[in-house]
Amino acid sequence: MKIKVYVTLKDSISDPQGTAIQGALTKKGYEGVKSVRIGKLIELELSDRPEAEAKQAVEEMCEKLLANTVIEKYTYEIV
Amino acid sequence: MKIKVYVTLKDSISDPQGTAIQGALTKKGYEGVKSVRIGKLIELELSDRPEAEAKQAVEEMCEKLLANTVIEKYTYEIV
Amino acid sequence: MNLYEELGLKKEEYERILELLGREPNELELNMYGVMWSEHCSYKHSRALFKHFPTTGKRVLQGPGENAGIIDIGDNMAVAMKIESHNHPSAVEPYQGAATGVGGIIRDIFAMGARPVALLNSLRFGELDNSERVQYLLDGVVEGISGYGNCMGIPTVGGETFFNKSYEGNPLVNAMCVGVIEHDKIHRASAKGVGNPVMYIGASTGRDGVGGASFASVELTEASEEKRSAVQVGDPFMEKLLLEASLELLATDAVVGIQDLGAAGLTSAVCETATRGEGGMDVDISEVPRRESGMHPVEVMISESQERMLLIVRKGQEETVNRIVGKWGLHSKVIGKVTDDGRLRVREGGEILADMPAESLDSSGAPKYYKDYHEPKHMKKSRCEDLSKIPEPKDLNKTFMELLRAPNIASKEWIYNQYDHMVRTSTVVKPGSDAAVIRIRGTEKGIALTTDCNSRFCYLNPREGSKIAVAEAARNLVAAGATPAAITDGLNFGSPEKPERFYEFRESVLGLSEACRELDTPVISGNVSFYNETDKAAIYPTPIVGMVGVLEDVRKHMTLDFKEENNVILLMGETRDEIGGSEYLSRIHGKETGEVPFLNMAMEIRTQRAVLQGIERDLFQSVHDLSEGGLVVALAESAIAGSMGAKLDIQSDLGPDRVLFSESQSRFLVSLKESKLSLLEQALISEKIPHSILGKTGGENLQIKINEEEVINHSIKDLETNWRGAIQEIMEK
Amino acid sequence: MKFGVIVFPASNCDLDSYYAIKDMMGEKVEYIWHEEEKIEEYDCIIIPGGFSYGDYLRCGAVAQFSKVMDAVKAHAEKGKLVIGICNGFQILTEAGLLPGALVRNRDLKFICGTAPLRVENSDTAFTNKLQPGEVIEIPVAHGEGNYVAQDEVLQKLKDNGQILLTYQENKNGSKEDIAGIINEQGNVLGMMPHPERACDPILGNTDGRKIFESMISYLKGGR
Ligand SMILES: Nc1ncnc2c1ncn2[C@@H]1O[C@H](COP(=O)(O)OP(=O)(O)O)[C@@H](O)[C@H]1O
Ligand SMILES: [Mg+2]
Repeated sequence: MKIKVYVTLKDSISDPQGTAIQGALTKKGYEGVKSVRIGKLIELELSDRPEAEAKQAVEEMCEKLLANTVIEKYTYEIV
Repeated sequence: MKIKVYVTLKDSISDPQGTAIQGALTKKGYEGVKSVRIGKLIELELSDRPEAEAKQAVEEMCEKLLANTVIEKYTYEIV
Repeated sequence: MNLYEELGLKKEEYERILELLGREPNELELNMYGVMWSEHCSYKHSRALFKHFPTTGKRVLQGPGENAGIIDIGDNMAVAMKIESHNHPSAVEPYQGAATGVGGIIRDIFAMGARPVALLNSLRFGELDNSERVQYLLDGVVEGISGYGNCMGIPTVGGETFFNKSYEGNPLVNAMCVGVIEHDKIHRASAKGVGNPVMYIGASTGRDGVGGASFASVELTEASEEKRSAVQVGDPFMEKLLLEASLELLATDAVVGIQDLGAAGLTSAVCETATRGEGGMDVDISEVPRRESGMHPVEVMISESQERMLLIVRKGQEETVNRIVGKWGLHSKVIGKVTDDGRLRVREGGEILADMPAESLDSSGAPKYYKDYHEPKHMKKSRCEDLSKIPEPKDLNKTFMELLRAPNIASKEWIYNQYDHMVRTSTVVKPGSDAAVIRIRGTEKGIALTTDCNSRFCYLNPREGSKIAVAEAARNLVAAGATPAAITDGLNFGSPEKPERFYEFRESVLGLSEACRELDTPVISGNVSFYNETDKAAIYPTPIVGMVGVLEDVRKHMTLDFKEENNVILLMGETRDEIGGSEYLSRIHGKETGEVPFLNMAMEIRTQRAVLQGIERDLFQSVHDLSEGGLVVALAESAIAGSMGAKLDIQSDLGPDRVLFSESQSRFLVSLKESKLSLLEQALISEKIPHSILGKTGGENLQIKINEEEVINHSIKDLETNWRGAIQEIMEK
Repeated sequence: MKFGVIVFPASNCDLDSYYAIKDMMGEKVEYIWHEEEKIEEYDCIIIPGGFSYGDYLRCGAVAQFSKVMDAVKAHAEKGKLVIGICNGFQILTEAGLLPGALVRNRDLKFICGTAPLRVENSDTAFTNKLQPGEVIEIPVAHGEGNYVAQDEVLQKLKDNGQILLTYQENKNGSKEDIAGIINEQGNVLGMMPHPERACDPILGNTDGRKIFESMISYLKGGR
């Protein structure tokens, strides 16, 4: 089964990479780029299992490794 | 308006980072992690405009800057 | 189109294969010949000239022919080194192209059993100022080198960066790696011992880089864009594991031979080790670890997936390999065994897929060409160009600043500050000096490293330009207090099938050979990259010289910065009216023409010797060689590095622009205490080395008078801001 | 007194730390493999710089999974000394032994050079041979040394004197110019700059010695 995990910076944490890309886009002439924030998309392929089990496993992986909850938040979906 | 862009490595391109994370998860005792691939999630905030226009702008930004189309592919959605 | 043509083989080459096999090759066999006989692997257009290179000497332990060359530095210690190009991959995907280039050259070093201790890189791009594409390439290449080298924990201690329009569509990225090894630990890449197992370690094999070697041997045209899936992604973490595991393994007696999987992947590794071992090999590709399913045998055999090694293991020692490799989190797999019949057999389980004489694939079996050549037209014209009509700039002070800000002259710290140049705590002289100096832990010794090549000189006169490249590299080492020992050469040229390009190549090899012979710096390894052309033009001939020198006492290293006030500034060597091919002529007058500066090798050798003796006798406070930009740029560099001004009073019959910017050879700028001046002068007079006292260090400005008239006056602060900031300003604009 | 230098796969300043302690400070030191579970014999653990596990995903993220890190936590709880340098600092924050996190440098580039650092608190196990306000030159080499933490955390660090070293010239964007912090108990230090690279006179800078001298003096009970 496939799971997509989205890890993004908490709103209070600044994102220099996003800011740099916003600047680059604006410099290239794209108007109205109000903000850019960069996160991670992690695609997991897990062996099939009941949804509840999968959720539990994924949440644990996120808490322990995939996200650093000091600065990041995460969401995920089973696809 | 908000747009989410998902940039991932093309299937033919190897993802050492994903492989290493898969190894780490497995070693930590998570079973059945068959593959991990790591991509980017880019959240854009654009000034409001008709959907067709937004699409065109985003596609251009992806081709020119947000994705490295030599090794990456992208999808996006307007949220 | 025939299959052989698609694989880049010519009709006569195909016929040779028929003859060698005595039958039609099958698809796999033909593909294997295709990659092995590509220019990249077979050196078919260059090999014939290599006989000119001096490759032996009292220090040489291993000359060309192995993964890297090795020289003796005494105390049972030796230094391995090699340079390699990754030009085409870097043009397509700068980050990964450069990163995997670094990865490849590191494997060549530890495949000899040596511990890599330093990296250098030699970069060429189109003009930086106004090209977004060039800026993108520079940014990506530097980040790729930094990403890979830093993670490996190998300091990147030097290199060179040159911008010129000839590299616009075809940048050059050459990486050099240097390793240290004890004499008795040297390993070679040969498959000896019938029945010995052949083992595979490292990353699994994927479809990436399929066709890489032949890709590197075709001109970059629109059509090659389609081959973009040839991009490989570097995995420095895997490489670090492979490095540590390999060195640990090589310290045991389990390994008979070791070879990295580079260009042409498994095909090249098995046939080269088999040929060197003078035997044969039998491999079963169903045992090769794969990343993707459904791979065709051709793909497995020619894949250029990174971070893989092949081991020839002493029979019965498989478990030792498994244990050590396993400790580093890697897997090993027996994929074949050594035979004695000289055949290379590829099977899949029981089925034989390919069967050919191992030697026939290797460079000894590959075709060898000696192409026609003739002098490019532009050369004669430039030689005859009258440069006396070049107008003297009205405001030399302004011209000087403009030159100092030129990307070719400005500080490259925007680049090397992205590289960890200090890891391993052995970098005694960091980038930013004439040569980097690394101490050899556990001894008193040090080695000095540099890469050099003024390709504008090589364009105007490939023979002299190449000699200058060797002399300049040696000069840089000497300025650091090291005795030049050996070179590795990175030969980057256009298509050898074009007579003008082959002329450049031939002249260049002859020039390098002559200079290396005279300077007693044999060629111990190298790399050739041809077809560096676009539809529009070829690059300037670029024979990069990577040189290593030895310091018996590393504490006696020398640097270029002015050290204290009131030191005498003295110029060794003679400044002549030689602005042909200079940065000044190019940047200020927009011309790349003229005859290149004259190199008097006897004078060069005497001058270098005098500098080394002077350092040995503690005569100098600073030593700097003169190169691009001439005297005034060297002065500025010493002044900026020492945060100290200088006052000079120069007498000369030459025009002031010649005095300041001429790029005459065999010159050093030194500063010394007044009390040592007479000792130095005696030595210079007895060696018949021309020299002149220019002035004194001190103050906050660089002030230069020529024949009593002030021509230069800038504050050091101002010079520093401009020189340090120029490239950063362009990149961050 | 014995130091232990942890070796993760792809640590690469392990050697530098080892030689700094052994040859320059003249103390006993051993390498500790990342799968080691028993580290009781060591008085001070050094988590060296490098790219543990390739630093994939986030710097230091995977290293917290290794067996030795459980042992390091126990070691720290006993009040024994731990110093994490560069990657070691990142690992300590990921493992929760120090607050906050380290993110990409403000200018998104790896930076290598020498940074003047100001000593903010000299009354600790790691800085007792330094003067408050003293400036030392210590090499830096990192791509992700930009220290971030919530405002409350930063306030607490300041109030408790947990900020030991600050950049005179903040090139990576760290909050409060932070270059190094200690935990509340004062026995765990994390710093991005590399004191082990500034111990050997042949390299032209020995300012880093004072950090190790402080630790040695503390361990000898001398302060
Ligand atoms: N790409 C690079 N990588 C690392 N160091 C570089 C690079 N380019 C230039 N440098 C460093 O910048 C300094 C000046 O380079 P260069 O002008 O080529 O020196 P020289 O004229 O003495 O050969 C040298 O110390 C060199 O090692
Ligand atoms: Mg020089």
